[in-house]
Amino acid sequence: MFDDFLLRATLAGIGVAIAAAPVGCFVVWRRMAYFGDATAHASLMGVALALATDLPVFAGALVASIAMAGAVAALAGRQVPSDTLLGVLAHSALALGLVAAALVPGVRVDLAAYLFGDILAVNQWDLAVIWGGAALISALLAWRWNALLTITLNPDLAQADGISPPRDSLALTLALACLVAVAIKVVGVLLIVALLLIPAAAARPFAATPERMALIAAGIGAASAVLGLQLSLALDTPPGPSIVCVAAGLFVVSRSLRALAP
Amino acid sequence: MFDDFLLRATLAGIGVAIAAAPVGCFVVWRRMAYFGDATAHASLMGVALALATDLPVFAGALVASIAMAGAVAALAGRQVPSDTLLGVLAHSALALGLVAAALVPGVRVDLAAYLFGDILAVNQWDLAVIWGGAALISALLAWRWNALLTITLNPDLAQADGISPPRDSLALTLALACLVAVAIKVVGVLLIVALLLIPAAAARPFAATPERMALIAAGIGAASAVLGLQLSLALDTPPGPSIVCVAAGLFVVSRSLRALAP
Amino acid sequence: EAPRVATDILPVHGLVAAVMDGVGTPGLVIGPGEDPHGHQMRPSQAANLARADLVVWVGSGLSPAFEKAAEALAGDAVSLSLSGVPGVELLEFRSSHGHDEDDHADEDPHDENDHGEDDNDMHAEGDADPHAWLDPDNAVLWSAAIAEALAGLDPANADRYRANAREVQAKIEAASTALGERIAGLGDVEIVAYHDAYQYLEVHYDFEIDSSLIDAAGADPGARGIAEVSARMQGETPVCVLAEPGFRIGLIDTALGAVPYTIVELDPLGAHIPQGPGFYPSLLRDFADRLGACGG
Amino acid sequence: MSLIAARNLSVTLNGHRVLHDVSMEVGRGEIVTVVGPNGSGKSTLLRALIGAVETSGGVVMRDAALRIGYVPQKLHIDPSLPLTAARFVALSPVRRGLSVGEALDMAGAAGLERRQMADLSGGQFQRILMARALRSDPDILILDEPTQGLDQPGSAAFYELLDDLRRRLNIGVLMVSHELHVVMAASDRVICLNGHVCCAGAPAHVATAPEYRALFGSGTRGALALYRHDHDHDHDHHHHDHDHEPSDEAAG
Amino acid sequence: MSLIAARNLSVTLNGHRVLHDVSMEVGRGEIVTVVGPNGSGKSTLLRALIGAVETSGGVVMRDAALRIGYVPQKLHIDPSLPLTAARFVALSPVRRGLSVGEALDMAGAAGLERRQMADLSGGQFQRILMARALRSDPDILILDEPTQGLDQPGSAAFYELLDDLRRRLNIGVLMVSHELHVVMAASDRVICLNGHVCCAGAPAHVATAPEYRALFGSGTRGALALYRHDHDHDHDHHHHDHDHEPSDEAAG
Ligand SMILES: Nc1ncnc2c1ncn2[C@@H]1O[C@H](COP(=O)(O)OP(=O)(O)OP(=O)(O)O)[C@@H](O)[C@H]1O
Ligand SMILES: Nc1ncnc2c1ncn2[C@@H]1O[C@H](COP(=O)(O)OP(=O)(O)OP(=O)(O)O)[C@@H](O)[C@H]1O
Ligand SMILES: [Mg+2]
Ligand SMILES: [Mg+2]
Ligand SMILES: [Zn+2]
Repeated sequence: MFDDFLLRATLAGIGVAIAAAPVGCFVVWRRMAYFGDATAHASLMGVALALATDLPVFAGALVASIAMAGAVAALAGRQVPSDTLLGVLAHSALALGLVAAALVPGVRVDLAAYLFGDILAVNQWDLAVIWGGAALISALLAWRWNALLTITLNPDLAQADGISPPRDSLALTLALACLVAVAIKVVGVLLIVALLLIPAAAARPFAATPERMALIAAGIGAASAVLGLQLSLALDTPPGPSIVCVAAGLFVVSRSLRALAP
Repeated sequence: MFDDFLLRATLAGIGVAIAAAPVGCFVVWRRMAYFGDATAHASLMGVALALATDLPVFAGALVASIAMAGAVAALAGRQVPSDTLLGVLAHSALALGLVAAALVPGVRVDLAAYLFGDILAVNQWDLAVIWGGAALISALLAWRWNALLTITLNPDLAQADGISPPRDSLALTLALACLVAVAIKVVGVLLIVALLLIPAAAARPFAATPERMALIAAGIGAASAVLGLQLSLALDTPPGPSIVCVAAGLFVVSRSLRALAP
Repeated sequence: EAPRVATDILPVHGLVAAVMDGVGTPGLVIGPGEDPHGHQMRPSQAANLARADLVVWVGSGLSPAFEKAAEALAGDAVSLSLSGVPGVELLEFRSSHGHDEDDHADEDPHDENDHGEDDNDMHAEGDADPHAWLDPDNAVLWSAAIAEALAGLDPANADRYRANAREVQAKIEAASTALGERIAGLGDVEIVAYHDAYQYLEVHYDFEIDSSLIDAAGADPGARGIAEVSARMQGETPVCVLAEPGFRIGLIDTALGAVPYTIVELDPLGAHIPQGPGFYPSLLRDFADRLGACGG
Repeated sequence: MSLIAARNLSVTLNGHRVLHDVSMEVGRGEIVTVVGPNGSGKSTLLRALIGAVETSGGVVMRDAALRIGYVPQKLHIDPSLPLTAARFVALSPVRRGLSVGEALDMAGAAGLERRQMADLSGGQFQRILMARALRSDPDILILDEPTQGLDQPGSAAFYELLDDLRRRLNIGVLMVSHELHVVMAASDRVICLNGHVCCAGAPAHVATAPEYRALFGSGTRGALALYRHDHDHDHDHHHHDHDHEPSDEAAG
Repeated sequence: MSLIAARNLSVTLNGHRVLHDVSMEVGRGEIVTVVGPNGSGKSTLLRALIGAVETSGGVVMRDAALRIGYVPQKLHIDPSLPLTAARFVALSPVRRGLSVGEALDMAGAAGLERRQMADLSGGQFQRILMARALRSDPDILILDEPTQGLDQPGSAAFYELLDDLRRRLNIGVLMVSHELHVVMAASDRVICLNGHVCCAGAPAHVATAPEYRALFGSGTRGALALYRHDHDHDHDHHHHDHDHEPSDEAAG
């Protein structure tokens, strides 16, 4: 039996996986594994503030995510590696959100909704947002691909090529923030972070070039979405975690394959 | 009024800050910012399994943390950077825990208890565990300090010095796992991860040597604990997040001071 | 001088306040809108516990944070665990996950808004469902036990406590009768719990909730669970969804999108009800008012 | 007109005055070599010219459309990024210019196309960096110790290649090198740097300048000559006391 | 007896057979230099000797208590780790031996004590690496292109230092270098490597061996000589075609 909601969930999962794959590769290369969590926590704080000030909730989340991207760009430096910086920001944002929630009565910070999202509850409009967003982000990345790769390799080389490292890095970070902010609402932070990291990590041993890595990651991500939802259907397990489990399984398979055949 | 429980909380906070500082420096240098979260999620899964199999809960958490440390050591490699690997493991463990909870009746995964802990509810026994653990970990690190630094710099140099990189790395990872597993139970993962990362990051600009960085980080962490609890008392905000907010404030101050006086 | 009492959640606080009416006011540790499961103690709440002579609480299983804090901070105080009161009828967690059976379980101590999946203490199998305050019979027993505990600490006011207890018991019976009539009058309606926290209500008032979305462990339903609920709800009868504040409408839409339904917001902890001696009867009347909307 | 020029350039890094009042320029078809002791600011000068380092005074003048082929002194490529040598060379933003294969060929790196950058040996890596610089169809090559790690035939081929490029394509070359003996023979102009410009001009002129001799001793073939002749002397010379001085001066 | 030795060593990296059937040894008071084209496995041999690379055949023999002073070809120090030069030198595990100041002095790096490793110039960094190797009171120095990035006086001082150490302290030295002209003068024995050992022995013997000439041409002063003399020739030589061959062979 293939219900409508399952079809929509599958399409949403594939869309997120495809958008997440190239971005996820940059996340891996640039040591930004924490970015998803940091954005999620910032948007939690944004939601709390939006509730306190009667602004629309989604606007609050988006503004907070963009502020987080700005903070990452502003604070990045040689001395504090990006994973540390993101960890600091993620936990600070969460703590601020919790303190704010305690100070402003009536504001509740709902971690759970942000953690797990609701991929089974995706509607047509969500689907349009996901696929539209995926197309936009893919186009942006395709356009600046070589520049972003060069910056990732070495900012001096980029500078000599006439690329501005701060500007392009900021563009990438903003794209990432928007992707995460939109996706969190739909599929939850657990699923989006997992779909950024795990397929890219699983693809690495089989890729000789950056482009190949992004393509293989997209394939692994899409396969995880399809198989994970089938698993959820078969065992009646929660869909987001089921998808992540399939992706984790594929990661283990990839590592083992590589270990066997050097 | 200075209640007993506040005194105990302050002592616990200082103890955790002091144990966390040198370990946190290694976490920053070795790109292991995610380690705390990964361990927390693994121990969640461990608790779920312990309940399902009627084993003692704390044993389950500890075994899972150690298994996580083992997985990190086994899967670490040149191609998958440690922040990505930890991100993959953290989210996979969480997803597995959630799927397991759905499959094994009667098992629930309690994120909240692990996130926040309760520093105000610390008792004498907890204090003894924290200070004992802090002393143990500090002693271990002091003993292997040069070896661990050399491995962090470059495994080949370490090898030439007669140090075994895998063995000492594993020791460090295990120490970290134990610290996190114990501290999570007492003060929660938010606070322990924050006290690992934020003081170390705030100390970096003022440190010329690794030792100095660990010392300054310990000072910043202890100050955050003391001031954060006073803040919590003054505003009646939750204590863990208040401590983290103070630490985040000190981080911002450190970055600004550095930016002003080059 | 009245004994200093600390209580965990609003309904318990309401019962103690009723018993102490005219003598003193109890303290409340887990305030309105706070989640007993993921609760973080604040200094004022810790101080509340630290100074208590008597701690009245639902019992282990509801809030691990409260349990640990009470142990560490109020070790010298008398502890009254309500689930241990003799005669209290405790229900087992219902452990089946089948959404097509009536016993879609609620094994977690749900209570107030939003304990979707973030409330998730580890329950071993066989634990009692701590939502026991949703059975008015239990509330009646508890008010007597509270009066006795207070009388032991404060013999001077013993009679006052016992009289207050009898007074609130009468009010509870009245409100309960009204709620029972309202439930009996619901007629031909399918009831779906967004997250089933109402086992005690079902047993006490002898009605059935047909399905629930968020499963026994408080985890999201799987794809199969949703498909099954949606397959069940294709009949002619109107559907009524009981949901705590903070529910996610998307989940309900996905499962029930094809059939018309009404949502009734029901907060088992009564965060919106004024604190004080009249709390518990008000909670039952609030249920009655809201369930009325189910009738369609 | 010059391709790239600096006027009264000063650079301060982390509180250290690394360069002060440096003026220089490179024109089309010219090979200009910067020499100077370790820590004298040669790499910093090159990085300032490409805009990778903030200057604290003076100006860098260059055409906005100037295409630069840059070979840095150090480059760390992270193994998490899969990157074949061919893909790395193809990364350069220029569409016309050499094909990847031609560029690899010229740099003596044919056959390494499909190897991962992170697996290459030091000399192989250096050749790929050079191939990337060549492939971008540059107006000027800016090369920081481009022959480090190259074997001797590779090094010889490299200098011939430079000479050839300069003649055939009329491009400018700005290079840092410690191989004084080769530099003096292969450059059109030499700039001797030690935080400031000590002396500059034709190789023959620089080689006889007292400032140059104070830094490198007499004779253009430093190390070899010294080694050969001092070999059996006593060892009370003061070369290393002398040669780290510039870094102290810069630090002061 | 030899300090360290390899017998029939083979190494395969990532599916590439990098070394096969390599035997060699270094004794006390001996300076042994490994030469060979880029990608011929020199660095891999050194890393196999210190135990940093898994071997696929053969054995490495060394005393368990052997103290090694190692200078790698490349070292990337992350700026998140605060580390002064003095602290880096002091990291070495040996208690007796030189003081940090003495070691820095010997390596020509006096005055750099308080500088951060991540801020150093290429040549300054190289001197600090050397100082660290010296400070560990080594029985043997294993140096991978130790003069890369050094200025010429620094390079000359380095070779004198080696000669001095070997004589005074009777330590062994195993070194990789592309400076063939200096190598031939400064080494006791030369090993010419190209995946396997092409030829080995006294410098004079190796310099005339046909295998060596096939790799490096005739004359011990390769680059300079070639440059000087080929300068005005046509450019149809095949040096670079030749010199990357070993990497292909290793890849095969
Ligand atoms: N990790 C690796 N995986 C695959 N191949 C490798 C790896 N490391 C080195 N190689 C290859 O092994 C060969 C020998 O490398 P090595 O670094 O030992 O050369 P080398 O003689 O030191 O060269 P150079 O003079 O350029 O430093 C090269 O072809 C190199 O590409
Ligand atoms: N980021 C930095 N912070 C502080 N000082 C720096 C920094 N980068 C370089 N320096 C210092 O500036 C001086 C010049 O460095 P630079 O790398 O330009 O020297 P160089 O002439 O290229 O030396 P080498 O021949 O060793 O490569 C050195 O003393 C170096 O220590
Ligand atoms: Mg330089
Ligand atoms: Mg090498
Ligand atoms: Zn609950």
